[in-house]
Amino acid sequence: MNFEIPAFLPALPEMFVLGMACLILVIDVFLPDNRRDVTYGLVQATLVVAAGLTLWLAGPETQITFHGTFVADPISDVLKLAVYLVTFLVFLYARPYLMERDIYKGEFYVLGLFGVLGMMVMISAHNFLTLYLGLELLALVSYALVAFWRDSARASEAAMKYFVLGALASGLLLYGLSMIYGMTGSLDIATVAAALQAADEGMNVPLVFGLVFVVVALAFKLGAVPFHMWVPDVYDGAPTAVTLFIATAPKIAGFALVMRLLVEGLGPLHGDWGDMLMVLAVLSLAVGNVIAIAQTSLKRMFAYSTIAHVGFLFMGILAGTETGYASAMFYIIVYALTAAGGFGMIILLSGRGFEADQLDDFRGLGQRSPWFAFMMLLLLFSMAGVPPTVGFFAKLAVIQAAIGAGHVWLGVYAVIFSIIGAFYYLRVVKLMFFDAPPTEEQPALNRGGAFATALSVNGLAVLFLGLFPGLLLTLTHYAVAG
Amino acid sequence: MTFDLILFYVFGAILLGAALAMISVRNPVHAALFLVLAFFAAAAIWLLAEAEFLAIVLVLVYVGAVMVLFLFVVMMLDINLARLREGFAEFLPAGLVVAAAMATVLTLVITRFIVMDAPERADADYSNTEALGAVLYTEYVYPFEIAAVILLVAIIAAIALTMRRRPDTKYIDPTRQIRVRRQDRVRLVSMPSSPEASEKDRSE
Amino acid sequence: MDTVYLIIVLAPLFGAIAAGLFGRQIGRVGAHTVTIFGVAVSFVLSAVVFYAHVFGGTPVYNETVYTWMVSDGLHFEIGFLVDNLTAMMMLVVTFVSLMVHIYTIGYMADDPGYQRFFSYISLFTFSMLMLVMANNFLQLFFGWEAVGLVSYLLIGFWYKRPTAIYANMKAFIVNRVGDFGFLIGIATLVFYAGSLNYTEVFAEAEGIRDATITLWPGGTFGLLDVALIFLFIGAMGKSAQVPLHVWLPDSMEGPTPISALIHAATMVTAGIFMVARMSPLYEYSVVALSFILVIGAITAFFMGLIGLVQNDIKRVVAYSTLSQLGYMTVALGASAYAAGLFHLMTHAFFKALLFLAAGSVIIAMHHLQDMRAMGGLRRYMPITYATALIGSLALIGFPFFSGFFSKDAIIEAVGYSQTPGATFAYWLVLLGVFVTALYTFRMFFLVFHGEERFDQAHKYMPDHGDDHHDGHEDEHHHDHGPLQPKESPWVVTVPLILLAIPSVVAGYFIGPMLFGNFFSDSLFVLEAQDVLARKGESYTGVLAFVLHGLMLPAFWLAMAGLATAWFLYIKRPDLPPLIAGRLRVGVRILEEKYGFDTFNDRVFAAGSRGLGRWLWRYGDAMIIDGLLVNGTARSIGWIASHVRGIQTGFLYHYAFVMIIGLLVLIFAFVI
Amino acid sequence: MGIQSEPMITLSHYLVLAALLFSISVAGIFLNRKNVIVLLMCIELMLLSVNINFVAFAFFLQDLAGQVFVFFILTVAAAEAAIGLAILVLLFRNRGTINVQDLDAMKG
Amino acid sequence: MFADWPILSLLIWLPILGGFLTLAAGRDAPDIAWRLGLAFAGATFLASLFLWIGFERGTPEMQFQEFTSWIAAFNVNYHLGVDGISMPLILLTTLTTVLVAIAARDSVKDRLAYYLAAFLIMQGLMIGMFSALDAVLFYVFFEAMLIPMFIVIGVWGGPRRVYATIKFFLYTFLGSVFMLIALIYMYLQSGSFAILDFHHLPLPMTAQILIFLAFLAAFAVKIPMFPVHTWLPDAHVEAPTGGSVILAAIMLKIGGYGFLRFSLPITPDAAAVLDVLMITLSLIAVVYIGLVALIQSDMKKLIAYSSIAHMGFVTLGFFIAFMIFRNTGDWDGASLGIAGGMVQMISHGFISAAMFLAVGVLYDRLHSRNIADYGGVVNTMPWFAAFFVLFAMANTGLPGTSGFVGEFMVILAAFRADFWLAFLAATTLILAAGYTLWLVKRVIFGEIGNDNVAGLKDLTPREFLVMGVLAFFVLLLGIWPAPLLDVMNATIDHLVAHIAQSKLPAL
Repeated sequence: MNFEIPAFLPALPEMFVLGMACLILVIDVFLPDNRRDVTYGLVQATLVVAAGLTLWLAGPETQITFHGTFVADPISDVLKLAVYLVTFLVFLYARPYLMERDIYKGEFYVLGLFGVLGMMVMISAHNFLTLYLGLELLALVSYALVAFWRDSARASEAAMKYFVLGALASGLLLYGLSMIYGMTGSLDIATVAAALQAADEGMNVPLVFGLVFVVVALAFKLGAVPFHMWVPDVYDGAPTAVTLFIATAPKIAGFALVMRLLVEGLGPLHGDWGDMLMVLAVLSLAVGNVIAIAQTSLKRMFAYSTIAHVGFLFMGILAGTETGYASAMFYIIVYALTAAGGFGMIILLSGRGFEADQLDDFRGLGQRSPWFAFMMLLLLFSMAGVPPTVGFFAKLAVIQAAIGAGHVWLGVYAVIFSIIGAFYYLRVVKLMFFDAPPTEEQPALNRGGAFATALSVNGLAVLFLGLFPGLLLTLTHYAVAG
Repeated sequence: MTFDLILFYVFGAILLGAALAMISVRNPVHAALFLVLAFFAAAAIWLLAEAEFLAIVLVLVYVGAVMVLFLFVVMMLDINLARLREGFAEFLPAGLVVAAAMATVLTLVITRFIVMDAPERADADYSNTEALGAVLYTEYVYPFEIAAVILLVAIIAAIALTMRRRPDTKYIDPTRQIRVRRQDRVRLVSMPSSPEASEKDRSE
Repeated sequence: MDTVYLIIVLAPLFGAIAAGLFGRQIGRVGAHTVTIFGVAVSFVLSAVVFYAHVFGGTPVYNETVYTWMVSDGLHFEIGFLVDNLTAMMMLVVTFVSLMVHIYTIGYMADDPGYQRFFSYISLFTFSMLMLVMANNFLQLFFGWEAVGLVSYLLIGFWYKRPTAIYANMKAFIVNRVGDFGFLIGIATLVFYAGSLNYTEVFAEAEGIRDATITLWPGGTFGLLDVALIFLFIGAMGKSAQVPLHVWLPDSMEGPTPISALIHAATMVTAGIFMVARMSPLYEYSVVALSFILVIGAITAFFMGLIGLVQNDIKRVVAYSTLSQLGYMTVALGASAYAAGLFHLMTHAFFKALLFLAAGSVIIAMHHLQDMRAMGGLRRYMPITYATALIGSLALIGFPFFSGFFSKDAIIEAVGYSQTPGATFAYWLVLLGVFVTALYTFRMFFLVFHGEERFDQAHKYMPDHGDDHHDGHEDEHHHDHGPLQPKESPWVVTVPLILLAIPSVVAGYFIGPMLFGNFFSDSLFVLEAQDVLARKGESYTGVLAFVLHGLMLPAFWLAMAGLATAWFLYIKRPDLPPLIAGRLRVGVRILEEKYGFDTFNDRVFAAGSRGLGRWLWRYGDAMIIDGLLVNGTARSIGWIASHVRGIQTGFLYHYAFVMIIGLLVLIFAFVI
Repeated sequence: MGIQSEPMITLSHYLVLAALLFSISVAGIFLNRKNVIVLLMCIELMLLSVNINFVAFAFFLQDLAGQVFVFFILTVAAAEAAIGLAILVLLFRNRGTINVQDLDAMKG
Repeated sequence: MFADWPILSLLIWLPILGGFLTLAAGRDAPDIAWRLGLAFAGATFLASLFLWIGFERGTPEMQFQEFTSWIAAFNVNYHLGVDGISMPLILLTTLTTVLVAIAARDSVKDRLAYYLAAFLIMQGLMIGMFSALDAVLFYVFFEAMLIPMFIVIGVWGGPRRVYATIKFFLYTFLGSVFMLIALIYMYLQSGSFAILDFHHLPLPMTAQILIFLAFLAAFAVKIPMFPVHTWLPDAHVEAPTGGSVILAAIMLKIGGYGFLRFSLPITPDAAAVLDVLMITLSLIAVVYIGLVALIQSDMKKLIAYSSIAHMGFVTLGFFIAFMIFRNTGDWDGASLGIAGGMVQMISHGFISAAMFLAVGVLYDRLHSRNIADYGGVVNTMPWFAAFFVLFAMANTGLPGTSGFVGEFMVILAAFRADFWLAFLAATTLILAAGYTLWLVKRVIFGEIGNDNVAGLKDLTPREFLVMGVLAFFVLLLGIWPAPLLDVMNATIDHLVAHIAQSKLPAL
């Protein structure tokens, strides 16, 4: 038995986050209720330092350590940074919401931090085992967070649904992984890929059989039709702060999951999973966009729009080219950022005992607060994919990837449904700008300077990235190529 | 027909029977007990596959801990069993068809396409526990740590979700008592002498 | 020389702008001074140009003023072509215009739109000059439309009157129908000649006489035939030939001076001028000439008939104008372009005279126009009476008056003509002479002779009697008490006198104009079709011409018409109602003007509106918007509201769907 | 390895057993409309079936990784059970019921 | 001498900057907002004059080019430049925006700063769109300007503004996404998003036809062509005056511009195959829409329909080229038609702007666009009536006004293609006269229709100025169009030479 001490350095951010999470957990226990800001500050500081560490360690080379269970490469660096950034915003936006509902507790942030850790593990996984554990870590955190507002019956119901279906999906994933493990004899991603390259024809059927389960599980995690059913209910039922959390950063991790599992691990089966993703993309685009029209709740509408966005994401991935992966990565980062802003807006408008998650709650925002209405406008147009917001370039990139892979019809199909999508985003814009504010008293839109700044930066970033999409695009291309 | 195979069929039958019973009985306590039975049967089958350590863990962890937890919760929640007996049949046909289809498809694929030769039986002095232990803290140290975190999260989550202060408990927070200020307790109200003055006051 | 031409054209424009934009600043006197000055300058210079060309032997001027634009190698230019024809037209236009300007001072004396009116008529003079002086189709079309615009503005001058603004719209749109053809004609010529310039197009004429154009499979036509008939459709609009004549009678809603200027003397003759100008082309198309001949003859006769039953003094003159335009057209159709132009000139004078005389009467009758309330006016307004008599005699072609020469020439030319349809035309124009004399003197006798019927004025006062002039609300006096007609002021009578002179003497130019080489530079007639040359062979002088004329049926028909009028309206004024009673159907047809207006209203106006409404309601609103646009939106909404039903909220459904999805994927990809 | 002279436990035996167990657990999830707890049990059953797969593969491949995976799955399953039950308790407190059919506050 | 300055960038970003400044400075101070907005609009206009002065006539080359890498990953560049087609449209844009800004003072009472900001930003975007030589850049501007327009109609519009503005947005969006697909496809073929590269990209027939249809979807909606025109009447009716003006004067031109910049040069063979379709749709626009316009009872709707009919001439002029070649064997007349379409676009920019401003003047006073609510306006507003009649006459295509030039050229060119084309096209002479004059008759002339009309006040000096400027250009262009043609001729001749070459790949 020759055991060598693994290189710990590449995993420094993970270790740091884990250590800080434990430390904060302890500190929080000793903090009085009115000093919760300390926890909050520490958590945000952790994210910032982790980002610093990731940046410091970032490099073009691929480092595999912990006996092949961990990998640090450009794509992981970029995705992790995106996760930090988005989570930072999420925590910031969540704060006033939690305060107003008396659930401003350390556990939220500690669990959130563990969730970030789970995402980091997923992003850096180089083994099915780590991938699964990271996924479960994130999933368990998510279940717990959805139920976190203990007095909300809707939240616990949503948590229950989420939990049962999530566990079912995990089971499917495991079943699929077991098949692939059985056929390739390894859990290590690189080894699996190599084995698949060498696999003979006879192994194909059981491999694809396992692959179906894996794809279904991935589709579930990302919320693609027909494995999307949990998305609206959970988004709707969870407290907005939690919806904010589960709707944003985990999507980035989900993308990492796809990259590690399908692209790096099962790349040789691209022909099969590409087609499966196409089926899912086609369904997601249609169902997500169409049902979103019928929604009256903004959170549910965003939920369905997420489903549609996943369709676009899959378009990039199924192309199976480097450009496709890069554009999908671009898409998902942009989406996470935009969605964070969108849910942040809901929190902005909500107040004590007032959720502001209905479309009607946005009526007349243009008069109540032109600036934030403008921010929301940018966010919505970005989701709809209207230039000059970055959402346009995201769509451009994935459609281009799909067309580049020869799926012109898919591009046409996608843009037709994006028009239907544009309709419901426009409806929100219409409510904000063209309708008068509701007559009854509305909570003041004062969430503190940091909140306002962050939301503004969030909104303007959508515009800025739209004006200069080259920065992020180059980065994602670099990440995927590296 | 080897002895192994007979054992496999016996425990396999018990496993499937227990599983079927679990999903069909109406009393959740019975269901939990059937699940325990299923776990036992599975443990026996694992023994046949030379996973001794895991078989024991299964019994210890699941039967000893998890299932007890289930039973505990079932009893704690005091569920109205009468209501739970209502309607089961309407969805049954479709459900059964799908389940059967699934079982068929899975079985077909497995039996037709997956064939492996039986491995050599391990030596008598082979210790499954030792072998697992050897890799668990070396090659799999990273997953192991993560698993630990998962358990920690489960603890935190369970506590955060279920532990709560009884609303009727009266307790005192000395720090808040100390920090109290005069104006928090006493509000000086100037009583107006005329209604106009009161109007004015209010507007201020 | 081009400076002179520019001044001729621009002086009225300057007056128009000054009076139009700064009317309030310069006041009434300022307005008429500046415009009259402008037109006077034009007139004097036109006279100089006329002299220079006709007597001075100045060569034909054909130059470009500026290049409007160049595209695709095609030069669009603004330029002048001045030859004898142009010079004559310039002289006529500026002279009549000047007369009308002066006359207007009196006629519009207390109209609040005084400055505006002067601006318009000056603008008209400018436009008309642009038209006649054009050396290319672009400018021709510009002038063509510009005179139409001014006509539109002037007919609707009293914009409060519903009839006026109806009439002006009608005039414009009917003219647009003509212009539609005109534009197509131009396009055809430009297509084949590759140029817009007259001379360049004319140069191609011989070359393209055999060119054909296929309009539909099997429908191959001579190119020139098609082009020229379309061009003539333009002329039909502007010169009010059947069936595009319907606007002209209605245009009498405008103030009388412009009826004289635009709707009698100048603008309506633009079509005649145009065809004459295009004679190098028309000569090569017998089909087009024949078409012109027939249309002109129909107009000449049938429009004259309508004049018999009109009671509005201006409308009688208007129908007479229609009829006379028909004569000119007939002349063109018979290749007797010079005769047509000659009649154009004489007609310009005597018809302007008649209109202005009618206007004078109208002034005296306080803007009453119905002849049934007139009578015996000769005692009150001798100058008007005398000039009107001159005008009437000229109109019916009484010997020694100008109309005699021009009309006789036309009739005889048609008689000589070999163009298909000439015989038909000949009989119509011949009979037309009788009709002309009858309606002319019917009017003359009703107005100036017989008993005074002023007491019936209130019966024939139009409903909007008070609205003729804005701000006349204080002049209600003419509603009560008997009318006391009196002679018009000098600004009215002087133009009458000045117009009466050429109405008499203009006929003596027949020698050079018809049989000399006056138009030799401008007109082109194929030898075979040169009817005037044949007529000219026997021409020995004015006197001989008159004597010869006395022996022709036309003269006797005119005399017969005059006599009939005298008998019916002086001798036996009780007869006409009886005759009308006997011939009720005929009268009714004439009063309905053969139903053109009704037909147009019911079929074209109502039809296109109905079609538009139908297209809008079913095309735009129902199919495109309702079905395709909103229908799509609605059906997506409908689908959405139903599809969301699959999201039942039940966990087991969700799980079920997932498993189904899984199985489907397995079936699709594994098995 | 030659021809098997007598029937032995083959890989298929294990896998088919697992597959049947998997199907039963799935059926349990969508057939059960009354009690959420049974759903949680079904999930445990499903994980068990997956574990059988891994154990079988590990045995036939003579590779410990499969068993290690099972070890971790058991760990996670325990944690999952804890959280699932916690949510269940919370749900019962809030709604007074754990009837699956009653969980339809959000739909559409 | 100006060729080296980044004048196009200035024209794009100055108004956008101005828009935000106006927004920031004038939120609660309409006076400041107006002065600031006007200053920026004016400055942009003055700057755009340098384009006119510095433009080198007689060459089809792109001028005032600017080139910077923008998105390296997709080979997308910030590439600007103008030729004889785009330059006049930019000038039209800058001028119109100034007029809209002036007119806004009288007609916009609510949130003036936002209004002006929207228009300034829109202006920058439109100029960007006209000068973009990179397809993605073009598309970004093309789409982005929907946003301010969407808001302008939605916020300041009439009672059915929401329906109208969403219809407007979705319609246009629907069209443009197909274009996006086509652009991406061509990028994948050529490896670049440069429009000028697209012009030289050989494409097989099927691809050409599909690309042509994709572009058609985008530009037909924009211009708009039958049967995708129904958004326009709704948008116009509901839009505030300024919105209508920009919509009619410039946004519609984008469709025409797109045909010239994309459809014709990129897919000439497809255009040659599908020209009958285009011509048919154009003629339907002229005749069908002309008839529909006749019966409108809403002034803005009537003018909107008239716009569609006039745009029919534009598309007719553009697409007869191929038919001319088929029927006569040479390309004589092709550039006449295209130039005619261009002139028609510019002219319609002035005329429709003027018409909508005129309706706006009435609307500001009586708050009705219903023809029946007016009558006899000339009695109380003589100056207004004079302008109105002038613009109405221009709308009917009276020679001497700009409206005539383009129609005349197109009809002449159409005749080269086919007699009946010219015949049907020329019916506009009658139809346009019909609906326009009937409008004039019912609104302007007649007795004072009601007490409201009796109380009307004539034009304010500001309104007078706006109308006067437009009248000046309408007449100038009608009397002397040569300067405009001089600018365009080289480019259009080059375009015709280009489309005469087949782009099918050699076998």
